[in-house]
Amino acid sequence: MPGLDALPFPLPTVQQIIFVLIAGMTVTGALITALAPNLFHNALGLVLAFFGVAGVYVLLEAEFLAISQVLVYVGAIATLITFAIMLTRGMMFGRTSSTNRLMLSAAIISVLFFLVMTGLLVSVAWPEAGAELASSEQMIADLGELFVTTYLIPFELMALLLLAALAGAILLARD
Amino acid sequence: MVPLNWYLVLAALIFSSGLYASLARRNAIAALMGIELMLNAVNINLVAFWRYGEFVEQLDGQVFALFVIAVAAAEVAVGLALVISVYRSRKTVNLDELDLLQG
Amino acid sequence: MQHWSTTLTNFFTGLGLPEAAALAIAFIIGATALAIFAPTLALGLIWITRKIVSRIQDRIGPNRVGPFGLLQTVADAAKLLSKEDISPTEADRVAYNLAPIISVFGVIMSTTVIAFAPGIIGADLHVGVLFLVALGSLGILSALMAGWSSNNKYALLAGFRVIAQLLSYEIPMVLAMLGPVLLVGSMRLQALSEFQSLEIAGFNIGLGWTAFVMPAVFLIYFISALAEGEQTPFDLLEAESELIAGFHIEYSGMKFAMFFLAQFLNSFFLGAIAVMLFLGGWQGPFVDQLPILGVVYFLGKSMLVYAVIQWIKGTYPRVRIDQMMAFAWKVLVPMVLGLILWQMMALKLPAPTWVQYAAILIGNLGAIAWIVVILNRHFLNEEVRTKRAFEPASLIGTMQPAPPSGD
Amino acid sequence: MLQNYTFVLILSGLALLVPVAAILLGHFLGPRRPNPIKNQTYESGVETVGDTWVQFRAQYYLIGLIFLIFDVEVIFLFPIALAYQRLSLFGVVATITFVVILLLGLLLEWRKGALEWE
Repeated sequence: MPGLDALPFPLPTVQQIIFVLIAGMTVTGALITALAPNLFHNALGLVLAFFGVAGVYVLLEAEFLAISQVLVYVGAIATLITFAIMLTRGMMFGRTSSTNRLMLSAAIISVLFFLVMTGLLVSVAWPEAGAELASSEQMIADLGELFVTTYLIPFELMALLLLAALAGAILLARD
Repeated sequence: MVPLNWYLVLAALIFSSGLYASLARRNAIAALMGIELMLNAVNINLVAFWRYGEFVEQLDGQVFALFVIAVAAAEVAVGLALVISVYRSRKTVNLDELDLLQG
Repeated sequence: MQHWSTTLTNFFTGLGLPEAAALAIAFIIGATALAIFAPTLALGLIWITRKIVSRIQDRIGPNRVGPFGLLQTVADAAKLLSKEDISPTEADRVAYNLAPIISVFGVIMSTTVIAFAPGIIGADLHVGVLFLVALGSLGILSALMAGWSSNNKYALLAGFRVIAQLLSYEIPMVLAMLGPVLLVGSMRLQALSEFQSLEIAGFNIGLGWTAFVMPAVFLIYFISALAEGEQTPFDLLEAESELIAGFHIEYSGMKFAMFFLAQFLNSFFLGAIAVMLFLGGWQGPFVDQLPILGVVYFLGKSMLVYAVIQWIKGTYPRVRIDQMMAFAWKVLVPMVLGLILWQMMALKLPAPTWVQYAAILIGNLGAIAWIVVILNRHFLNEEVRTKRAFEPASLIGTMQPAPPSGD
Repeated sequence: MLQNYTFVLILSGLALLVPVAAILLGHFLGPRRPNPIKNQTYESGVETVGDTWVQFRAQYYLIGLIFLIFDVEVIFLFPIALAYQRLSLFGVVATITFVVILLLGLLLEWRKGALEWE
């Protein structure tokens, strides 16, 4: 198959346009999550942001991570959040403000954080491009091998952590 | 390719939105959603630094991101269960009304 | 085997186009073909369903519009086009309109990784199998959005019931998919199809199906797919007496048609995945010589699986929601986990491959035998319980046959 | 790899176009005579009372919870399955331990009664 690098016009342009589209989608979702007053809209915005982040992973050529992102975040976490919203729905129609009295300072802190970070990030000379990647199917298998060799202890601990979380959450949430 | 700092700025923006949501929202579930956003922003950074770093063959960035996803799943499961259990006893999930321990 | 996009690109560069433009045109042609293929297929599927179910119910089925009633679905679609588009007041507009779009989007996207024949696959993604599972979460999302945004209690109730069902059966389904992936060592659908060849005297008869090695895993996948496709006996969401019609009750006209289309295509694609993972995909005699024959084999097998699903639909009653949940978590998940464990151990036996496969097969047959015993005992219990429930205790013992009169 | 996803991107554009076009077509071809009664929520002819709020059972949350935990663990099994042929005995034991922990979790739920649906 001819590679995308065979394109005669500069390839970065296409990739950068796609990046901007995906980033726009992600940021829209994140802003809906943060700002919309309706909790259900927050959850939908969150789903949009999750999809956007999966797109970012694809652009970064981390295929398996993108698919895990969709499976775990969109398929499970977003659903769980919606269930929780449903279960605690009584207060949704109380017409009180959706923000607390920290709202103003929180907004200032967030904007300041973003501005400082951006200022820092732009001033550093980051690498413009990463190295070429080998076949990505090999990469997924390498990930699997890492789990049971180098990262064996975190891997088994994670299984135990999930088990503990399951036990605790069931205890808390049962009627 | 897309320059690395584009990804980092995007991550900073998502992180700020999450920070705002977790600090300013009254509803505990909305605050939890903000935390999820922040974790996602961190993950973008991890993967971006892996991709643009010197050792692309070493997949540690991706492994870290996967572990973050798993831990986030545990966090959400227990966090939401806490919210539900608080709602049962207090009939509210507004964080500023949960001041039982305040002197 | 050469990928279709290479062939097309070479053709266009031969016409004098630059390579990038040729590739773009090739991709657009391929994508358009897939996007047209899916809705057209749905028209055929609806016709097949009606024909099969009506034969089972001793009717003739559609036979007026066009030869054999083939155009009946087209006529129905035209009718739906002329229906009024009603959205209920207080519906959440954005989510309400997005839900049908997302559900169709999900099923059309799953054509991306369907391996029709050697070299004929939209894009042979390295995470192919998981890609299909991930698209399933779009179905969950659309049920959630439709149920919530309709502002209807029944829609909401049905929406959450459907989600509980889809979530419960996704775990055994994904674990069953792990079986072939473990055997082949790849998640690419094309690699999975290629693996299932069987050469006898140098001739590929295409019968190296993984279902022969792991019949129990295949059955678990098939049952979970029935539940994921909301097919009988797991079609609780259509429970008309309790939930009127499911989460899409407030939808009319074309929006309703979109949900309908998505449901039919979804159950077909779940069958197609079963074919690719377990039933040999496009493998068959003479495929090595004439690759395009693979399309015939693949679509034929998929249609056969689809027909079996419809046969089940016409034959079996519906299960209760508690039975359904218990079956997923207490029978399917432990069983498939045990089978995966067994397979992992068998694959590391220090023995030739055929011994390993035989070990896996023995494990699978054992699992099937075990499940038959368990279910048999369960149904006996259930029968006794039902009898007790329907015969009040006060009547038991009083309904003796009338004493013979005369003496 | 990005080439594969270019195709996915193109197809996703078309896959959005098909339902949107169909719905728009139906929207403009069909009649439009809305009235308040017709636009009411359809609850079998019974007048809708109050907000759409049904008594929601914690059981749904439990199902979602168990699904989430299992989903995460199953995802970790797929890369291992891809690398399985070249794993050493040590890796195999580690994988089997992982699956056994998963089974333990299931057993735990069973004992706690989280799988019962009354």
